Amino acid sequence: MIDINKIRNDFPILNTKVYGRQLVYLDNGATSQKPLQVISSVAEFYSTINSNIHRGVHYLSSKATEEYEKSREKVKTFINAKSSAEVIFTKGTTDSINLVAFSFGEKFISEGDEILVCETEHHSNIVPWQMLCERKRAKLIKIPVDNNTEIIMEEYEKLLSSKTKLVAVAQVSNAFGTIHSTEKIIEKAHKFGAKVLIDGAQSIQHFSTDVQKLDCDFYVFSGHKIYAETGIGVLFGKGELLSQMPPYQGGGDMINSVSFEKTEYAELPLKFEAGTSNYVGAYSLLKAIEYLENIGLKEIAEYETELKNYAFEKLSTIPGLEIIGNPKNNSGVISFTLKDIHFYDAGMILDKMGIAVRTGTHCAEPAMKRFNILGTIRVSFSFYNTKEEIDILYNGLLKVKQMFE
Amino acid sequence: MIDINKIRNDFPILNTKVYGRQLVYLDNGATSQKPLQVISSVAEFYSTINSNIHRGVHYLSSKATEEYEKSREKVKTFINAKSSAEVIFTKGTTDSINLVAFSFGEKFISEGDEILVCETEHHSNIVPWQMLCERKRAKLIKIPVDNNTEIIMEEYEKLLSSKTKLVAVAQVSNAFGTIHSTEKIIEKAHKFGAKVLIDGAQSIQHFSTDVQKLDCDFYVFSGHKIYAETGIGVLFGKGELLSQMPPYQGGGDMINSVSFEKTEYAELPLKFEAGTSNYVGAYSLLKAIEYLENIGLKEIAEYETELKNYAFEKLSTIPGLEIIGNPKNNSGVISFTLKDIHFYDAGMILDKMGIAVRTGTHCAEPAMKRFNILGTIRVSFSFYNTKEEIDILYNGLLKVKQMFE
Amino acid sequence: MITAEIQNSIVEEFEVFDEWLDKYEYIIELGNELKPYDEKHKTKSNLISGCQSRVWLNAELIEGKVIFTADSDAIITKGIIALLIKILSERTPYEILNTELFFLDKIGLKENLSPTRANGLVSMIKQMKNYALAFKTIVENKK
Amino acid sequence: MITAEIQNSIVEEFEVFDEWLDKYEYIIELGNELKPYDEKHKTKSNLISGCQSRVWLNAELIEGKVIFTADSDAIITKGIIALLIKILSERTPYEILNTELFFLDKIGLKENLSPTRANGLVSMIKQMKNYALAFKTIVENKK
Ligand SMILES: Cc1ncc(COP(=O)(O)O)c(C=O)c1O
Ligand SMILES: Cc1ncc(COP(=O)(O)O)c(C=O)c1O
Repeated sequence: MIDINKIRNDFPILNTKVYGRQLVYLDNGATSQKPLQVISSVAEFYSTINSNIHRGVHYLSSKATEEYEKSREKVKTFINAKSSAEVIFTKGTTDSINLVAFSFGEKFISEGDEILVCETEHHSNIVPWQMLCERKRAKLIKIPVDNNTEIIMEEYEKLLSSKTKLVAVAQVSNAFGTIHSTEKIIEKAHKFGAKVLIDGAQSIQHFSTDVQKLDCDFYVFSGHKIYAETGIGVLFGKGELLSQMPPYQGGGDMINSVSFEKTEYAELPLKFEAGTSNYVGAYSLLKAIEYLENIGLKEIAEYETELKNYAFEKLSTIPGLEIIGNPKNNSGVISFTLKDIHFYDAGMILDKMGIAVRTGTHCAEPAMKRFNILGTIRVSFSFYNTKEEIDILYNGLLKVKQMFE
Repeated sequence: MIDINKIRNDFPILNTKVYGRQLVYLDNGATSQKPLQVISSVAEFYSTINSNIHRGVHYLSSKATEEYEKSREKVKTFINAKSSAEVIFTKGTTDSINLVAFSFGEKFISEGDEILVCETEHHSNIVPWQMLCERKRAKLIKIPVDNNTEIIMEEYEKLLSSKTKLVAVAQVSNAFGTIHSTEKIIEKAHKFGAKVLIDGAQSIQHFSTDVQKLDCDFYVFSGHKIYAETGIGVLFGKGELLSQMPPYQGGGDMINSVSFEKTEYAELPLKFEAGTSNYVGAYSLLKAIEYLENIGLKEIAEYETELKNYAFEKLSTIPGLEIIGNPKNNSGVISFTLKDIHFYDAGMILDKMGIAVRTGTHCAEPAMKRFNILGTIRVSFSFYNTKEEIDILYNGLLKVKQMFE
Repeated sequence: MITAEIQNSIVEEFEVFDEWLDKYEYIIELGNELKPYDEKHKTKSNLISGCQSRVWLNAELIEGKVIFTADSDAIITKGIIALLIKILSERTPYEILNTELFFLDKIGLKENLSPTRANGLVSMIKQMKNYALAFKTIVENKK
Repeated sequence: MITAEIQNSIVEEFEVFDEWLDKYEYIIELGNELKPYDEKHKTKSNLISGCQSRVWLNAELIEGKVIFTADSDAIITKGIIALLIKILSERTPYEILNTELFFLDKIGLKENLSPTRANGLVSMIKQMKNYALAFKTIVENKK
């Protein structure tokens, strides 16, 4: 069981007042808040062992490197990778996807090849593939979703062929919270020899992840959405695949030897970590995962599901409020429209009541287009949220309706 | 005048004991330590206004975005760019250079073109160009240095031709501290229509920078070397050049509109900032620059020069110690060898005396090769170092000599 | 009345509200009362896209004065548009170019003009000034 | 003597030193005394490159026992090599494979084996075990 009072005390920002009102932060899909355990660990790191990693023979450098590698080890266990060499530190989800798009693309994509992407993906899981396809004259094809925002399996299967080289799908859609059937999607893609990238940006923080069980070829996520600092992210890739791929960025630390005649690249994971890594960001990720593990991933999932169900029920009673997606197959996010009220108007008024939600396209314009809307109001949960906060949201929405009707 | 006691109190890590001895941190070229003003500002940010930028209509998001843009504005003033749209936030120097290598390369480099790079550059200013040249069948050519580690101007001029598309040179060499004649180098390159990238990783923190006066086309540096957090860096590029270049990474925030049929990219600077930017890192850079400006760039340069000169004098008296480079044309770094003593041995023993220096190739293998050595011992200064620390280093080196002779 | 005076009178009007929501209630009222925008002017070239709300702006020069009409799909945006039109429409290009908009700051609604809020209003104001500049050239060339 | 006993005796030897520098003084001594390495074995395939120091390692199987010789350009690395050879050389492949190296940790020199220190020693130990494994197969196939 979650001790919500204790947890809320861990997050100093939750006590903030905005416009004189208590903050109700329901924009966790955009970024998560950080517990003191992360904030002060980072301050402590800078105050005691900060030093560039992998480089020196001196004490601090060695300490800092140890923590960095401990973080890699922790991520490996957290997502159940086979080896820590399969865990690459990046800047974030977007950086991870771009790395794959470039590096996998250079090696495996040629003219006429096809890449399948779900039509409700985040722009970060569309644009890199578009750019790759343009460079290589490959074809980007969208996988359609049904009116419940779920991938239409039969359509997906029809799109698969020997031309398909890669399939990219979010485990949980950031626009609607839809949990996609990634295991099935992966299995079917593999039958055609296609590789699958799973965008875990909206799932890693909500339920436990097992990349071996999923059998995905790539898995990506951002630290800042899982209670760590901004500026750190992860790319998991199967070792045998990553080793075949050329490096993405060149620079310090990703080489074995450099000369103007011939440069030899380092082994995994360093081959993909050019320049000074965000080792403090990685350390914050270590601390964030430790924090989550202390609470318990199962407990978090249970509590968040309870919250989400409560919110679904409550919001469903508001006339004119239309939820997009299927509540039963949903995680962390509720996305809805209000009849005759613009999402921007709603967001502005909620904001004045201290309630932070996200409005607009959620960096998923094709998803909006699919449902013939310009945008939605999105509330997204964390385990530090409460039912009381959902009541405040509920009342806020009633107030919004009253003001615009 | 620098108030050294006050300054040292700002940097908590300087009180650290390693192996029971007072830390003497002389590895500032690898990364700088952070003042409390930066460390606690970051903690404060996470505790009060953290929220994803550019995205929400809500209060926190707006506050966070404001700070992010304030940082961009500050960097613009700090390096005297014409417009803040010319300031792109990246992960670090290496990321910035790779961005240019890809994006400038896609647009402007074709088979047979030539790129000139100084032979003593950091790997991060060599490998990205190598990779680009390989992709585009262009030619990477090294600009030779003389025995003083200075670029041989006549040789450089001979290499320039209408085939030269880009010249990449550090303002200050990280291996030897050499201050290159960047203004002259840029002027000469421009005569042939070549663009110039200046790697400011080792200069930005030591003396004031004016990209308009330099007239460089690109200028790059890392936050972590200028007292800000790891994971943030800057790419300055001339606006008219950046606007012609295609985006590097695709994703959220760098677009105007996305559809599977056609995606329109955003204007500068956002075009080059895909995904969630490290906005907290950028904020830490703002705080770091404010900190430096409070002390005074001029005061810092004067004090550091005094330190460096003192160190040069002191170290020169040690028999068998050979400094590489010209003390008069040098900034922040002293790189040397000890006759018959391996740099690793020296580094290990100095470490045990609490003295952190860097040993080895300093990510500049071609530079080592040029001087027929395997590596050096490098001490690198910050304004928080003292003459007493240099005395400790001096005595440490005498002890090293005694132990290995 | 010069533009500064109108702005001052708006600021006075807003002084009666202590509560944020009351301010916005009033803005919504203004938005609902905004003079209807001619549908034929809802062209792509008149569209200013913010991430959040869309704004259409039309400008005509009539007897040396610029007439602005505008619309938005969000009512709060429309309310602020109403205020901007009250201040800047039916003015000479010269007056428009010389107006410094301070009222939003004074009534605590500056955030609506923050470039980071992406409601399209910042671009709208820029666009209004651009029109004024263009019309100024026309007026001057006629002389 | 089994390898654990040798390690224990090394640990005892080091117990007399309270000072870090004294420990290293002793390691330097060991490094200077390391049996000369045959120049003809300084081949590229025997080279283990760390970022910091280079290590050469040669292994031969003589009468069922593995004879290691090694060298480094850094003396501290040589000193630790001397200890490793004392423990692991002239042993059967079986013994080598079953040795857990705990002494560096106990004498507080674990850092020398940190993969992050890049002196080549971690790779060297891995390489020693690889040799043992290869020789084990040879020995077993002979039976
Ligand atoms: C001259 C120079 N260029 C580039 C770099 C790479 O910087 P970073 O590792 O922060 O990307 C460094 C620092 O290591 C440097 O000193
Ligand atoms: C599903 C999904 N993919 C990708 C991203 C991009 O993540 P980031 O901005 O951290 O790179 C996000 C978050 O915005 C997301 O929700």
